[in-house]
Amino acid sequence: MNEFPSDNSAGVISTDQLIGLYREMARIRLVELKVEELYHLDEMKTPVHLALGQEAVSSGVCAHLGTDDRIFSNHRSHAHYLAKGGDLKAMIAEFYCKETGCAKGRGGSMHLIDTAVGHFGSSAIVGGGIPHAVGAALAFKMQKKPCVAVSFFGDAASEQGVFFESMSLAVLKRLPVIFVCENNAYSVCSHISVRQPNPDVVMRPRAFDMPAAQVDGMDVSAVFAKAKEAVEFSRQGHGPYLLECRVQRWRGHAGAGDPLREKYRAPQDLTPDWMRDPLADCEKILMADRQVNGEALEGIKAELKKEIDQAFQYAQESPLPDKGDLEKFLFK
Amino acid sequence: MNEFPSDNSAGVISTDQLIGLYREMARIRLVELKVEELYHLDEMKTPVHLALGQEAVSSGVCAHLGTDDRIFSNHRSHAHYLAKGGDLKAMIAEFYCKETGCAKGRGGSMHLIDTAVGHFGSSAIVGGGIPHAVGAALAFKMQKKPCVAVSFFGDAASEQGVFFESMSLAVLKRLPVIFVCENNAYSVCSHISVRQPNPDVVMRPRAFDMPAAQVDGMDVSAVFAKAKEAVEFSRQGHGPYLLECRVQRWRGHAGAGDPLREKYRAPQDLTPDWMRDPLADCEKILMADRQVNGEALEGIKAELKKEIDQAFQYAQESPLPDKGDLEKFLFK
Amino acid sequence: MPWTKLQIEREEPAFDENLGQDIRKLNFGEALREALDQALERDPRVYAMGQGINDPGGIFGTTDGLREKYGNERVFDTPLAEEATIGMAIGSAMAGLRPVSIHNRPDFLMMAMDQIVNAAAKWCYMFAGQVPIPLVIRACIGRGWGSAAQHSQSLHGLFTHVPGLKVVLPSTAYDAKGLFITSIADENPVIFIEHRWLFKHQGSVPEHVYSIPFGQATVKRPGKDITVLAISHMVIESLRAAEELEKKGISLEVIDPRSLHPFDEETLLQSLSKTGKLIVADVDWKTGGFAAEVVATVAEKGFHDLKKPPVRVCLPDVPTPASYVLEEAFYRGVPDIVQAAEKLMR
Amino acid sequence: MPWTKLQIEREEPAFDENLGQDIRKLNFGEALREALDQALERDPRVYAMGQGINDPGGIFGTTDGLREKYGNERVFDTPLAEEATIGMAIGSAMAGLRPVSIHNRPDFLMMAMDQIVNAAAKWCYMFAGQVPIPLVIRACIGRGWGSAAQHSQSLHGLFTHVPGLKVVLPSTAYDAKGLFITSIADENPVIFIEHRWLFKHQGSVPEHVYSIPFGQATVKRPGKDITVLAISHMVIESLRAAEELEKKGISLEVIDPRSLHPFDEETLLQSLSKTGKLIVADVDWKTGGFAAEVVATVAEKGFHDLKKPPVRVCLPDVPTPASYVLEEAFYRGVPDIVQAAEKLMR
Ligand SMILES: Cc1ncc(C[n+]2csc(CCOP(=O)(O)OP(=O)(O)O)c2C)c(N)n1
Ligand SMILES: Cc1ncc(C[n+]2csc(CCOP(=O)(O)OP(=O)(O)O)c2C)c(N)n1
Ligand SMILES: [Mg+2]
Ligand SMILES: [Mg+2]
Repeated sequence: MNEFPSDNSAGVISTDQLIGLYREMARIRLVELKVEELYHLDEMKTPVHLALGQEAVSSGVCAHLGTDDRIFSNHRSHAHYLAKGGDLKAMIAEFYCKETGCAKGRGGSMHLIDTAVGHFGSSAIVGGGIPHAVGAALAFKMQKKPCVAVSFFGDAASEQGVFFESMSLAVLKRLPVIFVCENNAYSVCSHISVRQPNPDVVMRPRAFDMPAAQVDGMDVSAVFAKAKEAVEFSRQGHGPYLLECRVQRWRGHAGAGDPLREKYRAPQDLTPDWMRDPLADCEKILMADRQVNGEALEGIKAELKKEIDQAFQYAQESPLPDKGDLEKFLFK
Repeated sequence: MNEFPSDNSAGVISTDQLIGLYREMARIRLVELKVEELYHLDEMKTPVHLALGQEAVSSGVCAHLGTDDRIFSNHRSHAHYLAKGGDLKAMIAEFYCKETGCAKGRGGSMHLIDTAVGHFGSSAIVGGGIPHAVGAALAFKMQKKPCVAVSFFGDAASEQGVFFESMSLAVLKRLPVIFVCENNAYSVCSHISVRQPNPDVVMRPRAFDMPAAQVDGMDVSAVFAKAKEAVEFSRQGHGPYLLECRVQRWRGHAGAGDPLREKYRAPQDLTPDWMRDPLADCEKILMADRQVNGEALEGIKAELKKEIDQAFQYAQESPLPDKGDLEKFLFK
Repeated sequence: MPWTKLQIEREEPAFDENLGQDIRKLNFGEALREALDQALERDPRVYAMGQGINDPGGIFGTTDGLREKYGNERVFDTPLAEEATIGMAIGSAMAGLRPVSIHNRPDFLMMAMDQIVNAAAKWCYMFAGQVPIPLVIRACIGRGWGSAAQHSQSLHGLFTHVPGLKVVLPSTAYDAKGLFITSIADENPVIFIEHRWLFKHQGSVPEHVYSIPFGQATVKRPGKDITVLAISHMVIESLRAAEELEKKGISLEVIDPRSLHPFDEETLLQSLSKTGKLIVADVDWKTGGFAAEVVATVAEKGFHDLKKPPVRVCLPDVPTPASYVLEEAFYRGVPDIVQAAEKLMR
Repeated sequence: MPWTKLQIEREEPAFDENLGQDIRKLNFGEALREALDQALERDPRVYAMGQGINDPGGIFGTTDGLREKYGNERVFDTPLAEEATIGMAIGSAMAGLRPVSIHNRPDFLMMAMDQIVNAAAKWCYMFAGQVPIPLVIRACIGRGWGSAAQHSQSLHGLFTHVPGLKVVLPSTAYDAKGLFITSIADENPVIFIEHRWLFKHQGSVPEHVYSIPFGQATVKRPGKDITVLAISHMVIESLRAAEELEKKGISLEVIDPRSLHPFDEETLLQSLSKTGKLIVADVDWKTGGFAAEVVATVAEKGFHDLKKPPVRVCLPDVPTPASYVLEEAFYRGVPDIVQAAEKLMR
């Protein structure tokens, strides 16, 4: 690992596209780092499940989705939300439990949503959100819309029966749904080896002869390329597809840092050169293979930082929900 | 179909064994026919799900099980119970809702049990009983007993998420459990083609690289031979195994006959020579290939009929539960 | 003939709400079928799915011929996968459809409890009203002929405890149609629980589409001595008991809340202020069921009207036994209501 | 530091049942750990499993070091497959083992509701007592720090409605150990629900193995004016409220039923015959929760003792909101009990 990244995607991804992916990943990265930096202040009174290390998956997949395509997310929700185009200010405001949050402070970080861009909610019940994507796909088919639905979930979610039921339904009805599994090999502190017969989630769809691919989720070009195939396949009416993205969860399950890492990580995750960095790799490729100017990339980051600072300021200054509204929103 | 059955099992099954299987199937057949014959009298006030046509599966599988091996059954429970050695009188008494029934009239036909011979209950929630077999297998492993657990279930049960969770757990923990799916292609009146992506339940374990085999469930020798492999595999500590047995449900989902058959059966099931008969085929093989005397077989049947008549008489004459005992048995 | 039907033909005497009147009558199942038919007709967003929806039986007659009329895309069979099926319904509801998810028995909904409790009931609130879930889940309580422990539970006592769900249990053909229409039109998840023994009963059912608002109880029979708050099939039992008691000079006021969530407290408390005595009759277990909620509400809000301890006529707290003699001991009906009423009048 | 822990350190002042006494004390989590340790030690049929059971955190400290002591066969991690895991536990219980199935939150049990309601609760009755299911399901109610709608439900109001389940909610370290031992020793399925905010509290816990019988309430504080039937963490809140009210001359009798099924009616009715006034304080939603059952029971059986309408201090009927200001509005505690008591004394 950690050898110099190679640009396998020359034919597949234009330089502009790669810069776009870079920008998306950098945005997620910088947001997560900022959240982590400020978390100890206890002003974001919400559990946070950082996507640090996993930025390439959301970025590479959502690059192929339009606003009318729908995604469904889980507890590790930040990257999905941002990559799908969710409003940054509203997300940070949600972390600060404010009325201006994307769920008006009712949901917190595990329950992000932005229906305007096709993000229909994050479920904190592991596996619980998967069939919702199937339902969206069913609706697309009935409504004859050329859209796809995407479910993002972790390796542990693939252990739930509802995942299999969902795949089966999707194949049966040939629905335009893509199951994206971010396999980071952990469920909280439990390694996949104590939970699953083998670590290859990509095998599960064999039960139904459903197409699937395993991809290096630390390589944004690879994710982009495979996701392109998957999305096109589904959008063209060929039915569902599963994409297993092998990723690294840089931090602990929730909160900042990974203070207990020595106590639960598998030995191979504790070696000094364990960590791979999809953003840094992308940056190297852009500069070395695509001749992009380093300053241009710095410019992107600077701009993002400004946007992020503004979002935090917005969130901090926003009003809290009104206690009198406690019972609002139970029903429509 | 319906060509003369061939004896593929010459090397695998001794004539004595085949006679044993014949006897077991005949017993199930004759019991079911008797139930059907008397059902219109409304003395058995319980739903009945006849196993007519499916006799070979239970007979072929349970032939390899000892009393300490455990089985778990579903709503179509009669054949499993009988083949595992369940007490006939207690079963018929259960149909008659009597205190002498195997569940003292609390369960009815969908909830048979005979713990003395390793039958630990039938669940009428489709799929609900599957993980119980995994639990029994876990216990065997912890208790270091050389036993196997068997779950009998239908094709529709294989659609439940819990089936997949159960397989996954069994592979993960290498448990001695055999999943026996009786695929009769129907769930009540719904054909498998409207419920599953493909009719091959045998494919489902591929998700976990779990060994599985598909077998002609209308051929008792074939079931016997494959079940032998499966049971030996599990008993030797190699983990779980799935056996898909393709069978024909001769009757409707529940009750006597199949009065609505014209209205729901797939066309291929309505042809005059659709029906195969595992018992008649076995009989032909015994007489033609194994030179067994037809009279001997008639003798077996006559003996069985006597036993069955006695069981019905016993059941009919048995006392009903006491109304005062309504609240008994809630807890132990 | 399916055994549940058999049982009903035997044990449940037909009940005609509009006996002797020369009007169009439908039975309970026909009323539900007509409601679904009209909903499918009027609103292209509505679709219906369920195990056996296209069976010759048509889910107790409630879906007969609808696939032929609306096609397989809008009326379709489903696998034995309650959890993903209801999850799919939820996802499609978010996308603007109006799913009707039909289940033979409430017992089977336990397989989908996570989707019902943690998704359907939560989405609207958790996302501050942005994504309501217009979903109807229908299921039919079984009874008799040894249905036993796993095929006879009503379980509405579970659903009424979960905020975010509306819970409806109609008792007549008229109510069934009107409430089913309301359920489909509602923007929120509705658990619609029928009772198998009601299917035989008939009454006047208007041909046009009509809607019965949730949270409006009906006085099915006015009376002055005792208020009977009766749920589902216990409405019929209570009306029969009322007839019997009338001969003995005891007058029952039978109230059917129709929806348990929302619940019409007013009609109940008003009746109580007149009678001072309460029987709650439910088809569910006693402990922790909705009947307890009714009694608690009355104890809190009708305390000074209550002249006698309220009485719950509910199922004993055991699983349903199979044997018919034990079924007889298990189920509650006319004799239990009569007995409770006589005791209250002593 | 996990966020739930953080929250508790901040918001929940430590509570010491035996303040100032020089005896061995354990906190709630340590007491549970000791009980499980001793059960595993004494009875080879006992095993424990759960997601993250071997984590550095050890399920809030309740399983720390047990794998090391008893091996991976008796203390093991489980996949995210609640349904099959609990189903497996049931099957193993039938085979003579005594599984302890541990879950972080009651919310997640909805995934296994079918196994709990249709199998665990039914097997013994349905098979006439031949196959009891000695199974303990542990889960811990979350609260605070934006746990929100899917990580903070108690849901015991669902389980208490299902015959065949025993339901236990301890409030102190002493009770936790004794009740957990009883649960493991019981031949039947027990739903054992903890509250995350109790884990900090400590009290005297004997070192030996002891068992607290189900169905025996304790009077946590004797009093004369008002009976408070409090469940789980509301016991602590009620004791604090009682201290505050004492200063105002109002005396609360705080009763902890400890097990809701079986439920000790006698202790409650006895107290009521003295006070005539009742507050039921629960950590669950109000409508259709166990508090309704308590009120209904009292209305039926303590009718003539009741001098005022009973009051339920329970959660409002909405999903848990995330924002801390809304959490403040949502949760009930000392001020609500004080207010209810003052109103009852007026
Ligand atoms: C049904 C259910 N069981 C348990 C949990 C507790 N839990 C929350 S997140 C999590 C880990 C999920 O792991 P994975 O799906 O791999 O996602 P990751 O956190 O690795 O992104 C667990 C066990 C839950 N939220 N829902
Ligand atoms: C969870 C659940 N859903 C639905 C039902 C209703 N039901 C009872 S038996 C049955 C058909 C099951 O078919 P299959 O598993 O193939 O077994 P078969 O009857 O063909 O032997 C159905 C749908 C049920 N009992 N449980
Ligand atoms: Mg993971
Ligand atoms: Mg079948």
